[in-house]
Amino acid sequence: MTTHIQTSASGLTDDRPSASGLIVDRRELLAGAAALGLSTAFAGPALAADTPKKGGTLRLGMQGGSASDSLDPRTYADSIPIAYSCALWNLLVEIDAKGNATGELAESWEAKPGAVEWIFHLRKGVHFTSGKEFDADDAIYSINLHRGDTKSPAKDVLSPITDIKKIDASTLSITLSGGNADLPFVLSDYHLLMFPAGTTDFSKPDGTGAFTLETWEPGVRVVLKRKAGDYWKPGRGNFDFVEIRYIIDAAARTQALMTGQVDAVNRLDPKTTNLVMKNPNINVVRSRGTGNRYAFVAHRDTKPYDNADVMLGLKYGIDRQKIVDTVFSGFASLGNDHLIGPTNKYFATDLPQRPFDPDKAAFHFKKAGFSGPFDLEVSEGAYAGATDSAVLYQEALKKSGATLNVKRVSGDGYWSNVWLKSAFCAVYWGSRPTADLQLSQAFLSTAAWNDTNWKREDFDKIIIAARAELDDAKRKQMYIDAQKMISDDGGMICFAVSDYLDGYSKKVKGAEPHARYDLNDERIAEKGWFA
Amino acid sequence: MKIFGHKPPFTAWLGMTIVTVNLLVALFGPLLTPYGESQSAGGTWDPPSVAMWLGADQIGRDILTRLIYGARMTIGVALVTTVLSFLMGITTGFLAAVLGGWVDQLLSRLVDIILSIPLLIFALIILGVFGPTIPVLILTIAFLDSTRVFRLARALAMNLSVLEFVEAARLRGEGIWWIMRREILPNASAPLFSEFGLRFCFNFLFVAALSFLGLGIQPPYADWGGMVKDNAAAISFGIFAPIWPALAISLMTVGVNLVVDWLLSIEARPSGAQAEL
Amino acid sequence: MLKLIATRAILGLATLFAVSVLIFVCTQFLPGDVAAAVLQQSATKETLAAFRRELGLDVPAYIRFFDWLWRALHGDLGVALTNGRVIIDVIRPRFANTMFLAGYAAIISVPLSVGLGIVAAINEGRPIDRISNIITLMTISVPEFFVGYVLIAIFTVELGLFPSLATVDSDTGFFDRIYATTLPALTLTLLVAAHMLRMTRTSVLSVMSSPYIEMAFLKGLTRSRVVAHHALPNAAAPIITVVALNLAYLVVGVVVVEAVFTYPGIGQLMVDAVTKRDVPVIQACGLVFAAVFVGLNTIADILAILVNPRLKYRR
Amino acid sequence: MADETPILKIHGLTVETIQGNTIVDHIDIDLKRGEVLGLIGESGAGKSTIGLAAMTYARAGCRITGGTIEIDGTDVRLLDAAGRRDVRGRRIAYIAQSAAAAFNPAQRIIDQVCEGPVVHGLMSRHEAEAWAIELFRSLDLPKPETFGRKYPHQSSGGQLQRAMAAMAMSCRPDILVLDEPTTALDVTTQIEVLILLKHLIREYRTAALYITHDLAVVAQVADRIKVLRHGRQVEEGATDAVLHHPRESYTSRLVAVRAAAASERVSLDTLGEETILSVEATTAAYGPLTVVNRVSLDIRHGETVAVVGESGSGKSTLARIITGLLPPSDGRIRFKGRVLSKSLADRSREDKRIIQLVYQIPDVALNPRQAVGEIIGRPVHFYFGKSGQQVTARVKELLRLVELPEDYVSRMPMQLSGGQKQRICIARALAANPELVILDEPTSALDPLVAEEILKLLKRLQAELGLAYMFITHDLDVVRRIAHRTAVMLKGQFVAFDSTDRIFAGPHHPYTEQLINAVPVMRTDWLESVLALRAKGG
Repeated sequence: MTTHIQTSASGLTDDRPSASGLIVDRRELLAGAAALGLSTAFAGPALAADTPKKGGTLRLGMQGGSASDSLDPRTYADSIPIAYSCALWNLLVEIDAKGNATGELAESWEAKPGAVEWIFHLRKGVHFTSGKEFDADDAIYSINLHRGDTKSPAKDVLSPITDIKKIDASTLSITLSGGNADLPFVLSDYHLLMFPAGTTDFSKPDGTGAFTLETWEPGVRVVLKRKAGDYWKPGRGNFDFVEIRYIIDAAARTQALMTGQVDAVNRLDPKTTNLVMKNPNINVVRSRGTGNRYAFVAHRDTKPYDNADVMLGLKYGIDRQKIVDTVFSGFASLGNDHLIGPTNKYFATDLPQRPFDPDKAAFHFKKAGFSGPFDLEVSEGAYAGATDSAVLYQEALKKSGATLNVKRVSGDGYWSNVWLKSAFCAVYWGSRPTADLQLSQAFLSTAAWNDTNWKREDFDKIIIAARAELDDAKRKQMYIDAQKMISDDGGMICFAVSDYLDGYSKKVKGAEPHARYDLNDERIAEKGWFA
Repeated sequence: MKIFGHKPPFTAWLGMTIVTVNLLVALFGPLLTPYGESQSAGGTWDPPSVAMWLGADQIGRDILTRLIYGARMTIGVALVTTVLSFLMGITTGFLAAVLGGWVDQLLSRLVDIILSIPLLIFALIILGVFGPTIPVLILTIAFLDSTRVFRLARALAMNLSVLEFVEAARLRGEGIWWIMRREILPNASAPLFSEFGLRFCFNFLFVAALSFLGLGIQPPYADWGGMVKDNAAAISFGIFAPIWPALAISLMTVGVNLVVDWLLSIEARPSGAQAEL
Repeated sequence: MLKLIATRAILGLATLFAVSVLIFVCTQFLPGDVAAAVLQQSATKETLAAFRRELGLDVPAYIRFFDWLWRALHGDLGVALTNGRVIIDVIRPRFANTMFLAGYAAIISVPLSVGLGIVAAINEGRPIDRISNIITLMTISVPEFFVGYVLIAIFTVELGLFPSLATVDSDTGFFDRIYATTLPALTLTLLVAAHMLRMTRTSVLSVMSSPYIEMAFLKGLTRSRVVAHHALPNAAAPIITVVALNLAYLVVGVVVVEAVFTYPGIGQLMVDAVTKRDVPVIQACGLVFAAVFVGLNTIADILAILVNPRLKYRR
Repeated sequence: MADETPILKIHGLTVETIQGNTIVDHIDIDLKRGEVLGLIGESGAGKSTIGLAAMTYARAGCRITGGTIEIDGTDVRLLDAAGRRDVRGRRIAYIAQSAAAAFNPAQRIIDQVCEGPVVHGLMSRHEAEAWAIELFRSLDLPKPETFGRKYPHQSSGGQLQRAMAAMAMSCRPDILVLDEPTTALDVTTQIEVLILLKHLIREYRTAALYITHDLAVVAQVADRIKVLRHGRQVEEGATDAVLHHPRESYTSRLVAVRAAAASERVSLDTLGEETILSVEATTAAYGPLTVVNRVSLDIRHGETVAVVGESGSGKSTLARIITGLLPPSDGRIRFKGRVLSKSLADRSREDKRIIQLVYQIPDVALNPRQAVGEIIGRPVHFYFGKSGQQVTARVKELLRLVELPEDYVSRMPMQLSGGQKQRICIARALAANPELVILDEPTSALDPLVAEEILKLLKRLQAELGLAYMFITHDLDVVRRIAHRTAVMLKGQFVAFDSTDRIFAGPHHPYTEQLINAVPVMRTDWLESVLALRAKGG
C-alpha cells in the first residue's frame, strides 16, 4: 500500500488554501505514470524542433515549497524539492513524456517470471560530484534509506521489497513479497534519489545530476550551477545556471512571468490562463488529465445509495461540463466515475463518457422510487471548489427532479471525521504511479480507504491477477474491465480530472506536457534550453 | 438636526449616510439580489451588462450579488467582533482601573505581552489551532483586539475614577459593578464610541487581510476581502472585478472614519491654531 | 537615568521570556506536529515515530522548552526541525531584508508624515488640512494588499517602471535592492504614513490648545516660531510613540505585503514555520518580532523621557 | 501721577462667539500711563476676554467684531499680522492666572523670559539675560543669577508667578494685562506677589489692566475700578468711590458680601453636648511622605469645626482619613464612642451613611451623565431601600430643602449653574440623613455672591437639622462667620485648635497670625499697613 491520498487541491485553484492547513497547498506527488514498460534504452532529449544549446540562466518561479524545505529526500512532498533534487541527483528509473518507464541510472532491467524477482543493470561510468563512480552499493544504500526504521514517505511503496542484493558492481537483484510488474515505476518515485553509500549529511549535496548547488535559501530561492564538462545524458543539462524562485502567490507568479522577471512558472491560475495565453511572448503548456481526480462518493452499502438506480441517477444528473467550465475554467477533463486518468495507457477509451442526461437520471430515480433529498457533505477542506461544485450539482439535479442538500461541514478534521464515515461526501484522489495502486487503494474490498464501501469479489480478483500479469495486452483488458465495473456499479461520481498548467517564456525550449508532473516532470532545468 | 447635542457637518452626514446604507444593504440586501450567493450565472469575469451590473467574478458569479451578501458577512463579522472585543476590553480595563493593585498589574502585564506579539502572527497560530471557522475567527480577533480596547478603557477609567463623583459613589458603598456601569461607563462613552469606529475599521480590514491570507471567512460565503483576493489576478489584465469589493471596503471605512472624525472633533478642545491672531 | 534604562531593559527581557513561553504553549496546541506536517498524507505510524525520535520530539514538552531556553540564553537558537538549518543563519538574511524594507519605508514615510502632520495641524481647518485629511482617510481605508496590487497595475503593468517581484538575495547590490523594493516600500509608506500623519496632527493640535501656546502668541511670536519652539518640543513625546508604533508595524506587520511582492522577509518565514509546525523557528521569529517591538517601544519611552524635562530633571 | 494722554484707548469693543453670542458688549476703556484699572466681575463677565482683546487676541471660537483699540494713538485692529505681533509683548504684555500652565514646560525659564526682547529685536540675548536677572532680583526671586536655569516644574507656584511678571516686563511694555495673577496662590503667597506686582507697576510707570473677582485685592492696586457683568459695564469710578459709595445695586451687593464677613458671627444655639466624632492621635502617609501627623480632633452634635490651612497642609487628607478613603497608619477614629474601621471597605453601610462629604468643585462631584433625580435618589434607595414614588417624593423634599424647584429632578448637571450644582451636592449628602457632613472648601470655587448664598443655606440646614459640620477651608473670613471652633493646620499638624473667637483674638501662634494678616481687607491702604507691620516686625 502506498500512501494516504487526500490532500488539498493542486495547482488548479492553488491560491485557495485548505481549511485545515495553512498558507501553502500540498499535493500528493508520490504518483508516477501508469504504464508498464520494459524499455531498456535510454530515451534521449524530447523530440524538439531544434537542437539544444548550452548557456543562459533559467529563472523559474514556482509554488510548492517553503522555507522549511530541506535536502533530505525523506522529507520531500512538494514541487520545488522535486525540481531541485532532480537537477542535483538522479533516480534509477525515469518516466518519459508518454508515461513509460525508461532507464536513468538503471540502464535496463528484467523480471523473472511471476515478477517476484527482478534484476537491474546499472549504468557504468557515471560519477558523483565528488568524483566517485556510481555503483550497486550506492543504489542499495539509497533505496534502504527508505526501508526499515525510517521517516520516509516512500517506506510504504517499498514495503513489498523483501531483499536487495548486489550481484556485482553494476547489477542488483530485488526480491518482492509478491509479484508486481510495476516495480520500475515504483523505483521512479522521486524520493528514491541515488546518493553515495554512507551519506548521512544531506546538507552538502553530492549527486550525479547535471548541476551543483550554488545557493541554498529555501523559501526564497535555490540556485543551481551546471557542472563543468559534458553531462552523462546527451543533450541535457544545458543552462549555465538555474534559479528557482519561491513565488507562492499565483497572481504574483503570473505577473512575474508576464513582465519577464522569470522565464517559467508552474501552476498557472486556471482563471487567468486564458488571458495569459493571449500574451504573444508566453507559451502555456497544458498537461491534460494529469492532476487530481475530483469526486463525490456514496456508500454503496447504505440507503439509499445501495440502490443501483439511485447511483445511476446521481451519475447522469451531474453537469460535469458546467463544473469543469466554471470551477476549473475549462482546464480539466471530464471524469468518467473511475480513477484512471485519460492519458493513462490503461485508460478505458472504449468506455463512453457518461453524459449529463436529466431525463435518464429522472428515469432511474423513478425506477428506484426515490429522488431525494440527498444530503451531500462538502467542505473546502476536502478540496478548493468542493462547495462550488456541489452547488452546481444541486442546480443540475433539480432538472431531473431530485433534491440535493448541500451540507457544508468544517474543513478541520474533514478527512478523519467526514470522509469514510459520511454516506455521501466530497473527496479527491491524487494520481498514483500505477493503475494498480490507483485502483486497489480505493476499490479493493479490503482497502482501508475504500470510501464507497463497494465490495465485489470479481473486481478484487481482476486487480490481483493484473498485478502479476506480464502480458501488457491482457493486463490492459483487465484494467479496462475493472474501470467499467467501477464506472457502472461503483459509488463514485468522479466528475473531473484536472490539468497541469505551466507558463513559459517563448525563448524556453524543451517545454512540453508530461504524463506525470508539471514543468516537464519537474525536470525543465535538465531538459530545457534557450533558443 | 442635532446628534449628541451637536450639529453634524456635511462630512459627518456623508459618513452616516454611507454607514447607514451599508448596514441596510447588509440587513436587507440579500432579499433583493437577482442571484444566489454562490450561483454561477455567467462566465469567468464577464464584463458588466444589464443582467450583471458589475460583471461576473472568477467563476461567473454576479459581483453585485456577492457584494451585497459580502456586506452582511464582512460587516457582520467585523461588527460582532468589535462588540465582543469591547465587552471584554471594557470590562477588564475598567476592572483593572477600579480595583488597581495586583489585578491591574496582572492584566496590564498580560496585555503588554500579548501586544508585543504581532497580531497577524498570533491570529495565525490561534486560527491554526482551532481552524478558521467564523466563530473562531470572531473570537480570536475579538480577544486580540480587546487588548487594545483594554488599554484605552483602563486609561479612561483611571482618569475618571479619581474624579469626585466616582469617589462619592465609593464612599456611599456602591459595588464595583455599579461604579463601572453607572459612574464610569456613561462618561467614557464618547471616546469609547469613536474608538469603536476606529477598531471596527481596523477589524474590518484585518478580516479582509486574513481572508487574503486564506484564514478568514471561507468560501462559498462572500466577503469583501476574499473577493479582492480571489479576483486580484484580474487587475493585471485590466479587469475591474477586484476593484468593486476594494471600493466597498474603502467606502465603508471612509464612512465610519468620517463619523469618528466628527465625534473626535466634538470631544477636542478648540485649539490655539484657530484663535484670532 | 541609567537606572531607568536598566529597569526598562529588565522589563523588556521579562517580556521576551513571557512571549517565548506564550508562543511555546500556543504551538503545543497546534494540531499535528512537524513530523505530520512534513510527511503529510504519506505519514504512517512507523514513519511518524521514526521522524519524531530523530527530532527528539518524544521528550516531554516542558523539557524541550527548558532545553531550548537554556540554549537560547547562550545565544543558540537551535536548528530548524524541518531541514536542520541553523536558525540564526536562516533568520539573519531574512531579518536584514525585513529591516531593509522597513528602513526604506521609514525613510520615506516618517519625515513625510510628521512634516505634513505639522503643516496640517498649524493650518487646521484650512484647505491643505482638509485635503490631507481626506487623502489620509482614503489611504487608511484601503486594504494593504489592494494598495499593492494597484501599485503593481500602475507601475509594473502600465508604466513598466518597477518590478512586481521584490526578490532580493545575498548577491543583490544596494541600488538593485532599492529598485526592487520600491513598490513594497511605497505600499508600506501609504499604509503607515497616513496613520502617523493623523496622529502627529492630533498631538500638535492638543498641544496647540495649551495656555503656554497662547502665552507665546501673546509675546508677539510668529506662528512658525510658536510651532517650532513651543508646540513641537511638547508634542514630541506622543509623536515619538506613534512613530515607534508604526516602525514596529513596518517590521512585524508586513506578512501581507511580503506575500504580494514575494519579498523574502521574516514574516513569510514565520508563516512557513507555523504551517510546518517548526517550533524552534516559530520561537525564534516570535522572539525577534517581540524584541523589535519591545526594543522600539523602550527606545521611544527613553526618547520621550529625554525630550521631557519634567521627567528628565526631577525637582 | 498719571499722564493725561491715554496710552490705551478702547472704544466700543465688542467680542462675539462664532455662533453669534455677544460676550463683550461695547466696552470703553481709557488707560493713562502709570494708571491701574481694575476690571471686576464674576465668572462670565467677560473680564479676561477684554484683557486679551486689548492685545487684539481672541481665543478659539471668539471674534472681535467691533470697536477700536488704540495703543499710543494707533488702532491696532487695523494693523496687519506682523504689525500686531510687533505690538504684542513689546507695547502690551500679559500675565496669566496660572503661571504653571503659561510657561512652556520644555524650556528653561530664562529662555522664555529672554525670548520676547530678542525676537522683537530690542536686546541681544546677552543683554536680555542681564535684564532678566535684574528683574528676578527686583521680584525677590531666590538666587536671581541662576534662577532662570530652572525648568518651570522645578519652581513653586509663587516663584513662577513672579517669573511670569518678569517675562511680561522683559520688553518694558507700556501696558500690562494682569489676569487674576494671584488667584491661584495661597493667601500668604498671594500677598507677597501682590506687593511685588504693585511695586513693579509703580517702578516702571506701567499702565495696567488688573482683572480679578476679588474686591479686596483690587482695592490694593487699582486707581480706578470698572465693574462688569455679562460683558457689559455696570459702573466705573475711582477705587475708593466704588468701594464705599457704589452707585449700582449689583456693586453694592458685591461690596456687601465682603463687608458681612467682617461683622457676622456664628450662633451658639445649635450646639449640643454630645461628641459624635473623635479623631485620636491619627497619623497617615502617602508612601514615605507623612501628610497627617498625630492629629486629634473632636466634633460635637450641631457644631461646626473649621480646619484651615494652606494647600498641602494636610487638611483634605484629614477628611479622607475620617471617611475611610485613606486608612491611617496610627490612631483611631470613633463615632459616638464606637471605633470605626480604618478602611472604607470594612465599614458597614450604616457607618458610611452617617458621614457624608461635600466637595470643593461641584462640576466634578456630580456625574455629568446622571439626572438630578438619580443623583439624589440613589442614596435614598441605597441606604433606605426606598423605591419608585417614595424616592421621588424624598428627592423633591430634598430639593425644597436646598431651595431648588422640584422640577429640577429631570435636569442634567450640565444645565445647572455652579451654585445650583453645589446645592445638589449638599442635597445628595443630606439624602443619607447623615450626622456629620464634611465640607471640603465648598464655596471656594464659587463666585462671591453665590458662595454667600451657599453659606447661608448651610447655616440654615444646621439650625434645622442639627447637623455637625467639619468645614475645610483656606478662607479665614468664612471661618470667622460659621465655625464654632477652628483648627489651624500646618504641615500635617494642628498648630492651634480652639474656639474661633479665641483663635482670632490671640495670642497667636506665629503661623496663625501670618494667616490672619494675609487676608486682604477691602481698604485701599491695607497693603501699605501690612507692609508697615512687616517692616516693624522685621
